[in-house]
Order: sequence, then C-alpha cells, then structure tokens
Amino acid sequence: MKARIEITLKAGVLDPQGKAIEGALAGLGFGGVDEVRQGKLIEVTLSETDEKSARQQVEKMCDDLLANTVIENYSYELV
Amino acid sequence: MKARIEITLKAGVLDPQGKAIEGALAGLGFGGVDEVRQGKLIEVTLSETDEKSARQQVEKMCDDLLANTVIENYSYELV
Amino acid sequence: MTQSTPEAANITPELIAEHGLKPDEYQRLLEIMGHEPSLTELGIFSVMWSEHCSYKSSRFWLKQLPTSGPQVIQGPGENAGIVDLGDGDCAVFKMESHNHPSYIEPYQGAATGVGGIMRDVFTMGARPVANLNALRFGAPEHPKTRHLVNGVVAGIGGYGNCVGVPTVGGEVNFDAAYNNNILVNAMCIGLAKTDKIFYSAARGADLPVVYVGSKTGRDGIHGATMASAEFDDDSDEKRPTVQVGDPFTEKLLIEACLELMALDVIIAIQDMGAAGLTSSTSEMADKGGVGIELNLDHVPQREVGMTAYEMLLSESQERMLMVLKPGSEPDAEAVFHKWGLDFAVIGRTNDSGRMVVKHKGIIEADIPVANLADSAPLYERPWTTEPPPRRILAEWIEPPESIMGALKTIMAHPSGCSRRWVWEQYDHMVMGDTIQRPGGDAAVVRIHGTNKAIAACCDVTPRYVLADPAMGTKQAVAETWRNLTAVGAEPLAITDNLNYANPERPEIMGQFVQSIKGMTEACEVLAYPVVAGNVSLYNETNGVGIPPTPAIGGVGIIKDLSKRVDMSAKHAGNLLVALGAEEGHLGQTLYQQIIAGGLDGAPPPVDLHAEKATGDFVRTLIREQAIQSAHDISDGGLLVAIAEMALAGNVGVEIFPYEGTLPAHAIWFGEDQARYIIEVSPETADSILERTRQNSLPARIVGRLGGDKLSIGRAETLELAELKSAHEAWFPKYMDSVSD
Amino acid sequence: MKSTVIVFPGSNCDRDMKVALEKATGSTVDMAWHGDTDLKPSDLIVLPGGFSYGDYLRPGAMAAKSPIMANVIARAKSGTPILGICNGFQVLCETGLLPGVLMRNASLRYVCRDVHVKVEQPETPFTLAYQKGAILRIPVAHHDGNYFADADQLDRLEGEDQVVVRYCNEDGNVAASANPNGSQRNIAGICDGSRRIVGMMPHPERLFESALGGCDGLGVLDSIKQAVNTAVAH
Ligand SMILES: Nc1ncnc2c1ncn2[C@@H]1O[C@H](COP(=O)(O)OP(=O)(O)O)[C@@H](O)[C@H]1O
Ligand SMILES: [Mg+2]
Repeated sequence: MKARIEITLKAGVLDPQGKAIEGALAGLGFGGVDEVRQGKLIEVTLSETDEKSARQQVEKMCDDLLANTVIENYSYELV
Repeated sequence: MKARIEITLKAGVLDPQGKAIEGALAGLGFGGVDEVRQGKLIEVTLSETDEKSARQQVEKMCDDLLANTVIENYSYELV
Repeated sequence: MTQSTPEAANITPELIAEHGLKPDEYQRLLEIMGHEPSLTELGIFSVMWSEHCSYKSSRFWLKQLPTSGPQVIQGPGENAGIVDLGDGDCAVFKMESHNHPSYIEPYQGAATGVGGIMRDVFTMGARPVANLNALRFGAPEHPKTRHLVNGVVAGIGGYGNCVGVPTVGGEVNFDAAYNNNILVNAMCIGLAKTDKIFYSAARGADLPVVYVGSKTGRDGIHGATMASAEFDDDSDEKRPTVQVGDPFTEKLLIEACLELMALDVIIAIQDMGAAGLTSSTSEMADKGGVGIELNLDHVPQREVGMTAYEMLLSESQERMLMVLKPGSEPDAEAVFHKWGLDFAVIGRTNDSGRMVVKHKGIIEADIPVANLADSAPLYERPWTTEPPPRRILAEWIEPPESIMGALKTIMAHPSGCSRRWVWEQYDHMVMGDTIQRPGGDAAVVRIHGTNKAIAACCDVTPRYVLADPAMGTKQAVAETWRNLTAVGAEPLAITDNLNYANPERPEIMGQFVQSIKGMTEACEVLAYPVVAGNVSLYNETNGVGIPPTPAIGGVGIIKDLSKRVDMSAKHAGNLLVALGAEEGHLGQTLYQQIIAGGLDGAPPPVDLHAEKATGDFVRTLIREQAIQSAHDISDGGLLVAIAEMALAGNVGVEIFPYEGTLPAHAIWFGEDQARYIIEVSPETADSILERTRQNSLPARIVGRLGGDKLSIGRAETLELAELKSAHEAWFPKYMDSVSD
Repeated sequence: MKSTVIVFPGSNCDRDMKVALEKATGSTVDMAWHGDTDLKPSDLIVLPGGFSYGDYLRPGAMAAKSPIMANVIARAKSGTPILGICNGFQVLCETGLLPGVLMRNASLRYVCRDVHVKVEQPETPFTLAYQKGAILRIPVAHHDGNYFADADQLDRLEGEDQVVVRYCNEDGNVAASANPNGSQRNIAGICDGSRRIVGMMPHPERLFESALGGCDGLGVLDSIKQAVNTAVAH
C-alpha cells in the first residue's frame, strides 16, 4: 500500500521559498501571480495491507516526524 | 484561479532525502516501510481566469523555473 | 553454480560505434578476447578505453611532465598525489573536472564533482581538509549563464558544506568562449600520516573484495547505451544520465572509511568514480597483478532488475571498493553498519589475472585484466602550432581619461570584481583551522593541533593561454607559486586540470602540447613538480571549442604559522614597495580588454629565474617577520594590486606618481610577471631596499599608507568606500537581476 | 567539570566544539553518539552545528527524534544547561525545548560570513561573561537560520527577555540590512524560560583565537567556565 502525504505550511507561517519563487516568476515576466506557497509531497510504500492500521501508521509518522505540526498541516491518501 | 503543481523525481533518480527519511522512520520503529520518495508541492494563485491560458502559463512556469526537467517530472491541476 | 555463457549479443558495427570504439580499437579488442565479446564485455572495454579513463590522446605527453622531487611521496598514477609535510604528515590532493554534467544539471553536476574528488582523497587514507574550485562560465549576457552560475555555486556549497569540509578558495572567469561549455574543476586536499597511506593495488590471492557505501542504481550509464532501446524497458521515460549526489552519505562514508583504516585491515581501496565498478575492479586487479572474480548477485542494488551491464557501468555516487585481510570482514562490517552504510562481499581475488564477472549464474564477462589496462589505445595525435603573437608596445595603447576612473572600471567589471558572492555560499571555516579565508592570495589551513599549515590556490589566465599556450601555461604555474609565496608558504607541488577542445583537431592538440611544454619548464625551474592531474578533452559544441584552460592547483607549506602574512594593508605611515622588473606589458591584460577595446598580442612573458629569485626573497622577508603584508601582482597590474591591499585593510594609500620613461598607464595596469608588493615600516624600508640591490632585484617605493582614499598626486583620487562598493556590487547585482 | 557534545550522523562542528570547550574548561569533553541510549552525567550539553541527517526533511527534525535526545530532553528538564549552535539550535526547536522554527534563509542561499550580534540577555550560562548590549563580530554559516514564530510567541519571548542575541550593524543598530537570513525581529538566538537552554545561529566556537580572525566568541566559552564553576561550587 502506498500513502501520498501532503505537507503544507499553515496559514500565516512565513514561506521563504514560496516568496522567492513568486519574485522569480515576476522577474521572468509571469504577470498576475498572486501568491505562491511551497509544500512537500512524501510517498511512503508500506508493507501493511490493512487500511485501518495503515492509516494509524501514517498519521503517527506524520505526527512524530514528517510534519512539524507547529507550523505545518498534513493530509494524505492511501493508494 | 489556483494551480496545484506536483513535482516529483523521475524514476531511477536517487532521492537522498527519501532515503534518509526511510532510515529515520525505521529508527523510530516504523516497520514495513519499503520506500520513501519526496517531492514538492507548489500552489500558485493566478489572476488569469481563462482555463486554457492558465494551463499554458502554468506549463511554462514549470518548464522555465519550477521543475528541473532534467531530473524531475511535474503534473498539475487547476482548482 | 551452473555456469553458462550469456546470449549472443549480436555485436553490430553500429553498436560498436555507439560504444565509442573505433573500428581499429574493436580489432584490438577481438585480438585480446580471441572471440566476439558479450555485450557486457563490450561495455567494459568501451568505458575503460574511453578518453576519460584511458587518457588515450594525452598519455604520451603527460609522461613528459616532471613528477619527482624529495617532497614527493606519490606522483601521478594513484587516486591523488601526495607530498611530504614533515613530522610524519603529508598532504594528499588532486583536481578533477565535472564540466559536462555541470552544464546539463549545474547543481548536481557540480555537487557530484566535489563528492568525487573528495573520495579520491580519502581513499588514500587522508581526511579531506580543504576544497577549492576553478570555474569558467560564458558571457554574463548569455541567457544561460546566470542559471549555470547559480546552480554550480549552490551545488559546490551544498555538497561541501554538508560534508563539513571548508571550501577555501578558487577562481571564476566569464568569457563568451565558454557559453556552451562551462568548466567546473574541483580540487580537494586531505591530510594523512605518511605511515598510514592506502593504495589501490590488490596484492594477494583469495582475499575478499568488499563493496561499501550507497546502493547501485542506474545513474549515469552513458548516452551511447541509452540510445539502444533494448537496455531500457520503460522507454516512455528516457532515463536521465545525471547523477544525484548525497553529501550526507559521503560524510558517513568518510567517517566509516577513516575508522576502518585505523583498524589496519585494508589491503587495497579504490573509490568508484567514472565507470564505477568496472574501473575500480580492473584497476585494483591490474595494479596488484591479480585476478578478481565478482558475483554481482551480492551488489547492493537500488533498483530491481538491473543487468550486469548496468551494474558494471553505473556511476552511482558515494561507493567504494576494498580488498580486506581475510577474516576481518565482521569487524569491517560492524564499522559500516554503525554508520548506516551498505557492506557486501562481492568477490575474491585470485591468481588468474582475469576479471571474471558472474551474475545469476552466468559468466557475463571474462577479460584479461592486464590487457584491458595496458593495451588501451594510445594516440600520438597530429598537432600544429603557430608562432606566438607579436608583443604589443605600451605606446600603441591609448591612455585612459583618468587613471582612477580606469581602476574603478576594471575592479567593477565581471573579470575584476570581488567573488564574495561565491565564497559566502561556501562554509569556509568549518573544521576550525581556516587561517586565511577566501579573498587572500592563497588559502591557509592549519594542520589540526599543530602550528603548521598548508597553503593552496588555483590559477590560470585563459586569455594568456589562448594567445600563447606555452607561455600562458608557464604563467599559470608561476602564478600559483607566487600566490603561495605571498602568504609565506614554501610551494611544494601542483595538480593540474587540463581542459581543451577536440584533440582530433591538430591546432587543439597543438595547444595541449605547448601547454605541456610550458608547464614542464615552469615546474622544473621552480622545483615544483606535478603530482596529480586530470585531462578533460572535447569541450566543444558545434565546432566551437573552449580556449585552452590548464587550471593549476598549487599546494605549499607554512612551517611556522607565526611567520606568515596576508594581503591586507596594515598601518598608516607604512610604505608599499613594489618588487620585480617594470616593463609595462599591456598585451592580453585586463586593461586592454576592458578599457582599450579588446585583447591583442602576446601575453606577458614569464622569466622563471626572476620569478624564483623574487619569490624566494619575499618568502625570506616573511619568515624574518620583516614585512607587514604582501600581495602578488596579477590581473589588472600594479594599481589593482595596491587597491586590493587597501580594500582588504581598509586603509588608504598615497600613491607616488611614476616618474620613469614608460607610459604611466602601462606602469599602473601592465601585467608584468614575477612581481609583488610588500608593506614595510618606514624604519626598515632603507635596509630592505638595500637588500634588493644586493640581490639585483628591481624595487621601488610606490606609496604610503594612510587616510581613506587612493590618490596619485592631486588630480587622481578615489575614495576607498566608493571603490569598495563598485568592486562588491557587480556579482550580487547580476545574480539578483531576474533570477531563474 | 564535565561537558558533553552530542554527535549525530552528519554533525560536522562536533570536533570544533570539543576543541573550543576543552580550551575553555581545561577538561576533556565526552562525545555522545546519537544512537546511544544512556548519557553520562554532565554539567552541560552542547548540540553542535552541521547537517545532522543531511538536513533532509527539515533541519534538525530527524536528530530531534534520535534515541539520545530522549535523555537530553530529560536532562534539560532537570536543569542541565544546554547549548545548541546552528544545527543544534534547529534541533532544540524541533524537540520543542525552544519555541519557533528555523526556516530557509530569505535569500534561499547558504550564508557564511562574519556578522555582528548584540547581546540582549547576559543572564544565561552561555552569555554571562558579556555585558548587556555588547556587540560581537561572529561567523554564521547556515542555510536555514530564518527564525520564525508567530507574533504572540515573539511578543512573549520579548516580554520574558528570552531573546539572547540579535543581528545588528557594526555600531549596534538592529537594522534589516544587518540580518543575514530574514529572521523575525533580527533574532539570532533565544533561550527558554529557565534561561538554561540556549540556541543560537552564530558559531562562537569559530572565533576564539586570533589565528582564526578574532576572539569575540570567547565570551561564550568564558561564560560556560564561570557558570559551571559557580554551579559546582554551590
Ligand atoms: N570559486 C571560488 N571559490 C572560492 N573562492 C574563490 C572563488 N573564486 C575566487 N575565489 C577567491 O577570491 C580571491 C580572488 O581570486 P583571484 O582573483 O582568482 O585571486 P588571485 O589573483 O590571487 O589568483 C581568492 O582568494 C580566491 O580564492
Ligand atoms: Mg594573488
């Protein structure tokens, strides 16, 4: 089973990468770009086959390591 | 209009980050994690309202700046 | 194990050509093998006989270089050169190119270049302590340049910073001739004990061959093979031939290797560089005069379904091959597992003299090792050369409207401006022994726990080499020698990195040959041998080649750190004395290029005997602690050198008007060689000048320190602050304007 | 006195820190490996700079979860002074021992250079040898030193005098132009409420002898010596 985890910065948290991309896009002549936010996409292949335990496992991974829940949100789907 | 862009490493390209995360998860006692790959998620808010031109714009952004097409693939959706 | 031969490969002329083998080279292969090769065998020959591995165009000439001296412990031919530093210490160093990969993918190309050269150094038992890099980019206006500069510098920093080895020096040039062929040359210096050096010769039979480090993937398997669809199952996505570096793993690999080296169980060790497993295996076997049998089933693999061909040709990074003392495997494995790295016994040595590779019960390759190495093609390519261009007389070149105006223009130009933007992205202080940071003449790195230091620098002036390859290369060697001398070091030896266009063109081969001649002469006169090097040919796109660019990396020693100087002007009231003959040579100078409309004529001639006499004198003064600062005169000439000292020390200089017979601008901007500026106190000036006369060294007091500006008489003045902002501005401004 | 430097895979200022501490304290320093589960008694613990776990995922994130850190956190709670330099500061934030987080530099570039910082909180075991307001010239070397916390958290830090050092100009002016990484309110280092846990981006261990270009970092080492001597005397 595979988990696709998306980790994004919470609203209000500074995003230096997003800001820099925004500036670069403007510099390259892309008009009308209002905001850019950058996040992470993490794909984890699990040997677990039971969906419920897989969900538990993934949530624990995110809480324990993958996301810094002070500044980040996460969401995921199993595929 | 918002574009959600996913940038992932091409198959076969070494992903040192993914590898290190894999090791760390194992160290934290998560058994059965087979592979971890890390990618980027970029959200761009566009003032463009026409879907076709938005697509063109996003693809050009990805080719020109956001993705390193030598080692990365990208995909996106408009929301 | 049941043994069978691989399926017949159907070796067509096209397949041979795709593997870069010429028809006569293939004939030679057939003679060695005695039968048609398997595909894997063809792949092995193809990489081992490539220009990169076999040096087939350059070997003949490289043999002529001076490579010995009492200080030399190991000359060219091993992973890196080694010089003696006394007290049981030695320096292990080498420079290597990663040009093409850096053009394709600047960040990863440059990063893996740094990783590769570090492995060459720690393979020999040395802890890497300093990195340098010599970079050539296209014209700043070229649309790709900014992207390349950004990626290359970030990649070099990204790798070295993470590994924790300081990047302490280098050089950067911009020139339209590099638009489509940038050069990224990385140098690494390590420190070892003379009684703990490790080599690659696998001596002895029935010893375990061990693979350590990262797993093998399909990275960097070459384009030739990529073109044949049959090697690539998922052909919907063409596999990138770019390798991705993993500096974190490199750091672990360094620590693990050094830890294992202390256990005294390694018989031979070799990094897996170009042509990975193939070249490391065959080189270890060839040097040790043994055979090796590999079983690829045991190779740690990152991807499923890899073929023998792919595993043998993969250039996955951060891997090493070792031959261990039998029975020591468990201890060695424990060390690598502690560091979280793969460890696998993948073969054994034997006395067959053959490299035999098995995979899934099939013998994929069986090749006589000695022939693979010794019978590699060797070409004495035809070469032509032109007489050097005529010398340009200073009188032919227009003076500037104002001397200070020209100075400011030169120091604000991409060719003359500060490289701070580059080196501030490199951790140049980690390890706690960087005594001279970037921005000086040579970097100085203390030998940990002692009062001694090594000094190092990289130099070549491509415009000189293009005009006159022999003289220009001589100059490059001399300039490194001078930069080392200017910090008080005794120059010991060099590594070269010879970057040229297509050697099959006789005029390019001629540049190469002339460079070797110039280098040979300089190394001989200065007793400054070549102990390591690297050749990069075919730096050419659509028939347009790079200028000949023999980058030279120099290494020296400072035996007592209390006896060194830097280039920053120190005290108001002190005098600046210029040493060396003033001839006002303006041909091929920055002045000519930037102010006078374009390069022309002969480069400044190098008198190696004057070089030696002047340098030895400066070093003696530094050791006597008789001078407060010193700087060599190079790009931009005397006035630029004075200005650099003033900026570094933040002290103005009252420069004395020139009263001789040459045109003044030739005096201020001429790039005459074998020259230095030294700072002396007014009390000692007379005696030092007297000593220059006794030594028949031309010398002249050129200015007095003080104030906050540069001035020549009343009319010519320039505030230091103004010069400083002009000098510092170009690079960050350029890089921040429309980033990519 | 006993001090301990924690070594993570990828730490690379561990030796520099050891050398500096030995010079400061005159006694040998223990090096504790990330995988160890026990930690010898120690008067003070330092988390050194470097790239633990390659800085992959988030700087300091994986180190914060390594086995030894459970012990370090326990020691912190029982009052052992802890100093995190650079990557060590990032680790302290990731463990939650210090608030906030260190984001990518605003320039997105690694920066290695001398900066100036002003000492705002001299009452920590690592800054007590400095006067309040002292200006130090000290190197930074990082890719992720952009200190971020929300406005409330920042106000709380300020209100409790937990900002230890702030980037400033040579003349002490806390200006945006003096900020090498875009950190909020020019913050270069902070402490916890007990003032015994300190994290800072600058590297005092890189500037403790004139041969290295300056001695402004010496105060941190002198502070350690004083703090520990006082503690031991009590
Ligand atoms: N790519 C680089 N990496 C690190 N340091 C560099 C780089 N390029 C230039 N420098 C540093 O900038 C200073 C000036 O360089 P350069 O003009 O080439 O010196 P020189 O004229 O003494 O050979 C030197 O200290 C050099 O080490
Ligand atoms: Mg110089």
